Amino acid sequence: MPFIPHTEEDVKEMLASIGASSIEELFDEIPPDLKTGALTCVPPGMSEMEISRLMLERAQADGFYLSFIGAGAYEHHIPAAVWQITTRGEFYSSYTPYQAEASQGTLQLLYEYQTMMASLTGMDVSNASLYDGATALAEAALMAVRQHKTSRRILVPRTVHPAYRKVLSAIVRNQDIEVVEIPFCPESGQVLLEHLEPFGQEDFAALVIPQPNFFGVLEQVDAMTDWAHAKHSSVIAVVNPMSLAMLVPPGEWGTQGADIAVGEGQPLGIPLSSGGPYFGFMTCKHDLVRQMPGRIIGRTVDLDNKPGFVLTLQAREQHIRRSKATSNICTNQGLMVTAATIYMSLLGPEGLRQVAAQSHANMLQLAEQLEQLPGVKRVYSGPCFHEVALTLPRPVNEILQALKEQGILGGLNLQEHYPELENALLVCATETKTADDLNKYSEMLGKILKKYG
Amino acid sequence: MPFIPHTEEDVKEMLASIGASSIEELFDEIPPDLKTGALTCVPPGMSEMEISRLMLERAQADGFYLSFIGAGAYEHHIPAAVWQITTRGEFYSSYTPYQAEASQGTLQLLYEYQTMMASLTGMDVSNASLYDGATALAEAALMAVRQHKTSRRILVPRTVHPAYRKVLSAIVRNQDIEVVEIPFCPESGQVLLEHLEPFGQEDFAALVIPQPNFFGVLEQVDAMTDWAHAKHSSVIAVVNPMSLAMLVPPGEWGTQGADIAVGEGQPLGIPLSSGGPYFGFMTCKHDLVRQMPGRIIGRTVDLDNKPGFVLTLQAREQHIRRSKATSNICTNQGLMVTAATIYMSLLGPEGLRQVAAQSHANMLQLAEQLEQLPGVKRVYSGPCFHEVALTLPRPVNEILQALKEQGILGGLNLQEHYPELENALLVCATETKTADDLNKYSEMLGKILKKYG
Amino acid sequence: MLIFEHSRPGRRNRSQFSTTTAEKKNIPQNLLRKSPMLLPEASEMDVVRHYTRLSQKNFSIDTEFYPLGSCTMKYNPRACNALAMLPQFLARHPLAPEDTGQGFLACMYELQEILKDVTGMAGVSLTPMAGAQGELIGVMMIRAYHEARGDKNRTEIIVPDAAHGTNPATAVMCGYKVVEIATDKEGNVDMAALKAAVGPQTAGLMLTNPSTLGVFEKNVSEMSRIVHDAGGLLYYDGANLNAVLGKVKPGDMGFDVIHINLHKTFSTPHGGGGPGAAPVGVAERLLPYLPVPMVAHERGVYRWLTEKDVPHTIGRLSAHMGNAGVLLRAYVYVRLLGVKGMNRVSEYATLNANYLMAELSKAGFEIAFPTRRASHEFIVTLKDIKEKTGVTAMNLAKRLLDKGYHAPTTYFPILIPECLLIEPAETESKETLDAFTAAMKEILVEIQEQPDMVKSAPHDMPLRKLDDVKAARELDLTWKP
Amino acid sequence: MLIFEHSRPGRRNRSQFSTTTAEKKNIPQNLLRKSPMLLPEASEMDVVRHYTRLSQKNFSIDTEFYPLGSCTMKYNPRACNALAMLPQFLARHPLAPEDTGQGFLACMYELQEILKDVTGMAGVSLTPMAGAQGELIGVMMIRAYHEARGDKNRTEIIVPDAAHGTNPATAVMCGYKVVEIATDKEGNVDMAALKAAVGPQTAGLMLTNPSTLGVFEKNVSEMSRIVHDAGGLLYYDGANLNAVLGKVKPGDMGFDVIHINLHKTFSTPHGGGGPGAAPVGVAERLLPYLPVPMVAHERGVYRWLTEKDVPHTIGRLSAHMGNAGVLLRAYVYVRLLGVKGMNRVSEYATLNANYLMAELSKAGFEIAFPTRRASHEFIVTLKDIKEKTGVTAMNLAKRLLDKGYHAPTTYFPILIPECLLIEPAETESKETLDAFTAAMKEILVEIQEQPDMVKSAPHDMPLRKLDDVKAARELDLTWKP
Ligand SMILES: Cc1ncc(COP(=O)(O)O)c(C=O)c1O
Ligand SMILES: Cc1ncc(COP(=O)(O)O)c(C=O)c1O
Repeated sequence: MPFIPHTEEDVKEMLASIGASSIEELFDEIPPDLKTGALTCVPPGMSEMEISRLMLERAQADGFYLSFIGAGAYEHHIPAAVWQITTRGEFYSSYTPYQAEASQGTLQLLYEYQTMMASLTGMDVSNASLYDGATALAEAALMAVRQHKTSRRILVPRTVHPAYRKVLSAIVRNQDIEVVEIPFCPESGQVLLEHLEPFGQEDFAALVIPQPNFFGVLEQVDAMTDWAHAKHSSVIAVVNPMSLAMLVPPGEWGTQGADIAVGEGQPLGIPLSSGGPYFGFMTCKHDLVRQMPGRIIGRTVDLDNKPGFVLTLQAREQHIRRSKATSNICTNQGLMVTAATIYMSLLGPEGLRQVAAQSHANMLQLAEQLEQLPGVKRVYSGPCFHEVALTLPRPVNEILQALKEQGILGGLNLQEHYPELENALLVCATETKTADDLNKYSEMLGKILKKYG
Repeated sequence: MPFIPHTEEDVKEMLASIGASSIEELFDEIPPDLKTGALTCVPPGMSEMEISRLMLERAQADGFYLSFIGAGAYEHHIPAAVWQITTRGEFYSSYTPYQAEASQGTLQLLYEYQTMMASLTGMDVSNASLYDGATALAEAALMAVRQHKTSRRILVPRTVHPAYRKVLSAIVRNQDIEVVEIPFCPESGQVLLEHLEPFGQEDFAALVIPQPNFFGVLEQVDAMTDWAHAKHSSVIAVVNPMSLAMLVPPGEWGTQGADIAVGEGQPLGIPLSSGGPYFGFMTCKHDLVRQMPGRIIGRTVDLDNKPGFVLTLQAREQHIRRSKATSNICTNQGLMVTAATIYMSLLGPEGLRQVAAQSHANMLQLAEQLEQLPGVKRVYSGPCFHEVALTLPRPVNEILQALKEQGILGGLNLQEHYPELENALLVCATETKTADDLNKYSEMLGKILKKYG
Repeated sequence: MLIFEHSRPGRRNRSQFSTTTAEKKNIPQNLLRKSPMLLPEASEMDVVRHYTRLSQKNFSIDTEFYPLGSCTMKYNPRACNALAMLPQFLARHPLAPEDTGQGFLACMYELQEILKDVTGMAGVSLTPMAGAQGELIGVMMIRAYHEARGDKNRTEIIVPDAAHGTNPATAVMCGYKVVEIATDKEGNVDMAALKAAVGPQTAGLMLTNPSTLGVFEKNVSEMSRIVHDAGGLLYYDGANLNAVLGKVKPGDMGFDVIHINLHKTFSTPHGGGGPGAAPVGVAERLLPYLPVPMVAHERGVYRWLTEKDVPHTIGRLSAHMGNAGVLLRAYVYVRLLGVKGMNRVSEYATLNANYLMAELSKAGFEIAFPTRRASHEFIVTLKDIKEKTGVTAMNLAKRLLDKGYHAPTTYFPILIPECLLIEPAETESKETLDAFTAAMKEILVEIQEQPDMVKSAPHDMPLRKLDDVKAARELDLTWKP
Repeated sequence: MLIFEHSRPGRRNRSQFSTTTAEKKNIPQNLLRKSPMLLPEASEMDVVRHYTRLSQKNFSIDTEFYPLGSCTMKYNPRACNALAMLPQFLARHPLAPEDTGQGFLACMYELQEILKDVTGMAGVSLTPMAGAQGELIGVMMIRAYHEARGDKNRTEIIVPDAAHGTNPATAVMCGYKVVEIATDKEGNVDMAALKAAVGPQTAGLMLTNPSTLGVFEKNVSEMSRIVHDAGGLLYYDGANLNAVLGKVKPGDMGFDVIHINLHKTFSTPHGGGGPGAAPVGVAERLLPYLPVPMVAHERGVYRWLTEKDVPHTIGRLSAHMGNAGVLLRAYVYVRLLGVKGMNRVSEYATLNANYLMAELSKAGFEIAFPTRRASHEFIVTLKDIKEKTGVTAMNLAKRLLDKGYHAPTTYFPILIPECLLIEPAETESKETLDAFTAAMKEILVEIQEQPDMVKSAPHDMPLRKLDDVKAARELDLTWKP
């Protein structure tokens, strides 16, 4: 019985103290007809040695690839210190910091995180995380609706990550909120004012603005922000936090800045890990703080006036407010935030800037090389951050398959999400890609295209 | 400049305080003619990302093999907790515990280690580690010579690990100590009394007894021990600590027990890691403690009578005794001992017994399977622990090469160390080998032998 | 000291910097950031030292007994962490082709199947990222079910007053009205109240069993009948599954949908507040609505099940498939336990709880439901003590910190005054429980002899009691240089 | 509490047990163990908790400033640890064929070449497992050299009195007589004493430069000439290489043999007492004697150099090639630093030492060699303070612990009374040095105002001063049940 310390002696003494004759007797309040038949699909236990071997074999079977897939999850170098510290038992195996005096480590770290995220996004306040970027967007929409009071419409460009739009719809439709999709310019890959105008006739609670958008293209965020604000609606920014080392932060978009910024925190030190755990971040303007979902940490003092940290504004949360809470969220993604905070601390402003700049440069370099191949061209004219949509002269899946056989994951087939985008591939290059890697990709793609003639 | 925190500002202020105009000036006491020309073979710095990629590629190039090599370094399962705790900064980045009050973590752990090793070997006391098994043997020989006072001869069977014998000779010959090699029985693979007798005519300081010996064979330790003691000499046991979970510990050999026990601690939770870092252990009878080299930890009390731990008997050591020290050893293998202590704690007596028993059983099973192949037979009749010497019908290197191509490292070619042992292979199977692994080996060897006809 | 106070302008942590300069750049000037980022400029060592020292200020399972009721703070095996963090698993992109992830997908598929068995449900989806999201997804499926049947007037979800806060919050988030029903003296749901609350407007009932009062809801079959008869569905909050793992399958109790907190019963770490994972299981009739993606195993190959395969799915609730790395940890945990180990979890969790309850009762503490068996947790109430001495449950909790124990859950469930919800979990030894009892006894004496000292606890922690009121009044949520 | 006190007979940690029973057994009864093993029977959690908590009782570089002179406690980059522990490197058997370890061997070969460059020596062997073993190997090569020339009457090794204890201990271990020579007022070797000591019986001189007194031995060229003229060889104890890395190559100073403590200058961790690694480098004439194995690179392939390739080698000093994993860490470190970073190490180590010396001097502390530059370390003496107040260097050291700083090295070198050897290392920031100076100032005030308090320090550590005398008198070296 792994992980159970009891000796036979212990069990005897404990039962004697309880006054029961067997452990089974302790379950005597469960109606006998409810007692479970045997578990039939649970295999016999393995030793740690056996499961280690199995997992190692499975991991090796999956192997490593030279990957150019982005689409919302990005490969960045993660300093070794990040996870060596994050997995220290005191961070790894503690609970949500309800007992402040016994949790100053986690609490102070979260306060530092809030500071960093607020600054990175140019906003006033931050919460301590939500599940992921997609659910953070949904929470932001709910928040905007609560704030607006009259309209339950949310405008969402089709340039927002398709999975985010799905999650958003799945969640907000329960509260009779309408998600309205906004088209985009097929030349530039951006949402232009002319696409917005028709939807501004009627009231709406918020406009969502992605930056960069799903195609890697940079939106005209200032114009969009001012347009929405002119209609007395909120602006929800969906941003890649890494890009903010290069780009104007949402808090400075247009004349007033976005009202809420959310996004996927994964680029900040979180491994790709088949999709999770990542973390959603959310920052906002000060006057929205009481509408914010999730944990928030505040600085205060102890009885001796020494500074310390506590969970605060708990009256927004389910464990206090129950059915009147701003959200049902309880457990969030604490450990990921721990990693992200250490990551941002290790990189600092200059490190983060370099990662962003190098990723951007690598994308430009790769696009340039690939565009030299016959039949390959950029789909959109808008400027890009570290991802770019390309048209290929052949069906994308065929090409991806051929690249994979050479150990390369070439990108994402855009047609899966945008039926109109035939033969379009979304390619990402971060700072992890060397000149050799880029050459390998372009050479290999060249060969494959040549083979097909 | 990685790992240097100074800003330009800092440097200016610091130089001002010192009263120097440049950092270079701080080196003004070095005669100019000694100043170094440029470093020409040191490559430019790499970022952590770059070196990570390089090392990952090199590691992958080396790959994984199904290995049946033992010969002094053994593959055992290491519980995940061992190294996750061992590499905690507080263990990893602290120094030798000179300041006891600030080092109770390491000191208590070492005291626990001493207790475990003394018990495992059946001896009274243990030091806190030596470099490795081979140097531990050399230190034991020096210790025995100091103790014996008149003789400077050490009897060492040829069944002792060849590398240990080399290290022993290299070290002790500087002090004019004679290492005398004892032959062994070519049938049983053991040292019999008849092999010892001729060497007992003359005084000797100690007899070294390996258990199991280099061929994996168990020596007749009781008879050997009593023989040496009858000649008023010490007995130095060289043991595999894992085997002691099954075998009589050195402290109980013969009527009085061995005087000193040493060995390679690697099987106790230390990864193979191309040969190091491992650690040498040494335990001995109480009356030899002041002859022991290396750190020793003792339990004592603080000013409030609370129990605590300190380095003790430091008067044996070089930092106090200088030229009169029992050894020159200073830095030892502390972190490895940390891992070994956690390993032994996680396995406990029953766990260790099981590892030993399973390794032994796997060796027997493998030997049985291999012996069924034409021309394959055991070299020695003596009982084995988890290693066995086999004769093959073909040159060993040829076979090993063929096995390697199938991903199998088949063992050690014994002829490299024993010219008389033609076509002999030393094969090890520990608890890490499954029935499938053993079958894979015997099937593959069968096929290879068949191919050669 | 904050990390920002280790920062100096111009300090560089060069091993994290690229060795080449990025030449190319093509971004319009107006989109480029001009304002500084308030990130520390610190050396690698200072960062490592800062966060290593911060970590030491936490209580955690790896360092202290942590009997936090309802939270199942059990040992998090280190192997689960190590194996989920194998480099290939970490490097795998969520959108990488299925044939480059068969090893990973095999683990996910097997975990799905094992959870089906354990819960007695017909189908399982692994996507929910925590208990509350599991609840939301569960209630969404209930809603989808009623809607698919054209049953549009079911607007209410019934929740016992002892329920965890996420239950009512979830129901509301899913567009329902919450009807709270009372608890009887024995800690069971008041059946009369339930009957009165149920009706054609009832979409479903959310139940935690064993409840957060630490007792098994004996009338669960009867409740199931009542709700089902009225056309409602039954939701099982599986946060307390640790108490009955291998003893009762929620499916057998008549539940239609369930979530399981893997970060509780399956021992994935709480991580100072997450990440968790909370797969949902459903009975036959809810199968069409399970969230995607799930994993299928066909002809020896694992593949994702998506909207195409599950056309009536409530959809996607995370960008990919939830907290994959947490699921891997849970997978390793179940394989380590195996079928026998799984059965033992609830046995020893229950043994520990009942033993500690008996010992604390003998020590003079008042048990909230003294006539009941404890499930894997139980409640001590300080109502009397507070009346006599003014010492509160919170005071006692803080004093426990001084003695090296994390406090139990306080003031939850809200209906029990001055309560401590105590859950020792199966991984703690009798010695630890005895030492905890001894500490509780000491505090009982202190309460009599020096109540003011107890009221002003903690005393031996790095900080004394923190001012929550000031924190909420004078909001200081980010550091300003 | 000791780990043994968490033990209970019959407690089982089953995830570490095999799931099958070993059937076969063939060992004679008389060889089988009958006596019990005193290993704990504890749960995995209790073991993890025990050692996690123990670890927190250590001061370490990752948690505190640790200015331990002569020990070079600098930051140990976490990447070095992570990359040396890649699973393939850990799994590689030392006797695995060379073609299955080309990646590993490439690192070793490059490290060898880099160290040759850095030291200015003609050849390097990586095998020594710590400084003291490097010394032994170095002196063995000196001996082998003289013996090969038939020069049999050289029986003495000269060692300055300031030398580290391992120097004389090593000479003796290698069969030599030790001749100690004095230090002059400026901290240099007394040249007259050296001249008097040198003769046809001189096998060699062991020198640390910069010396352990924290100053650069200015007369080193002169010394080299004297010793060489007498037919002796020069040994360089490279423990202090951090002070001159990239500034001076020991080869240029005329040394014949050198060891380098990678666990100092190359930042591999001290690990609470090791493992270290101390490659030796030699001048041309000692090349034939280098210990095996070394690594060669021929036609794109890396291979071991063994006794066959180096027939006059002094042989093997470890079963394989020393502390390979430590060497990997050092390799990663040099690649991270690169040539520029290497030069900067000594610059900033020296800057920090001289700054701290200046600040402490201004604060009123007596510097042992006030007219000299500090190398990467320097000495404060409390001689006067002790005479006036009775407060010793050890008292001050213990008081520093209370203030959250590890103490400097005390009472070494022995020739300076009441000394503190202070080495801040280049990885510490000015702020940390300033804070340390402030703490030292506070103690200076305390020494004046409350000397008894300082004498009975530490006060704020988990334990007060420990009784060393009792420890040595009433030996308690193992726990007894
Ligand atoms: C009974 C109960 N239900 C639901 C939850 C919510 O789970 P989570 O925190 O994972 O969202 C909890 C967790 O605290 C709980 O104890
Ligand atoms: C000057 C000097 N020489 C030699 C040594 C011995 O090195 P090691 O401890 O690695 O054996 C040391 C280490 O303390 C030292 O400081």
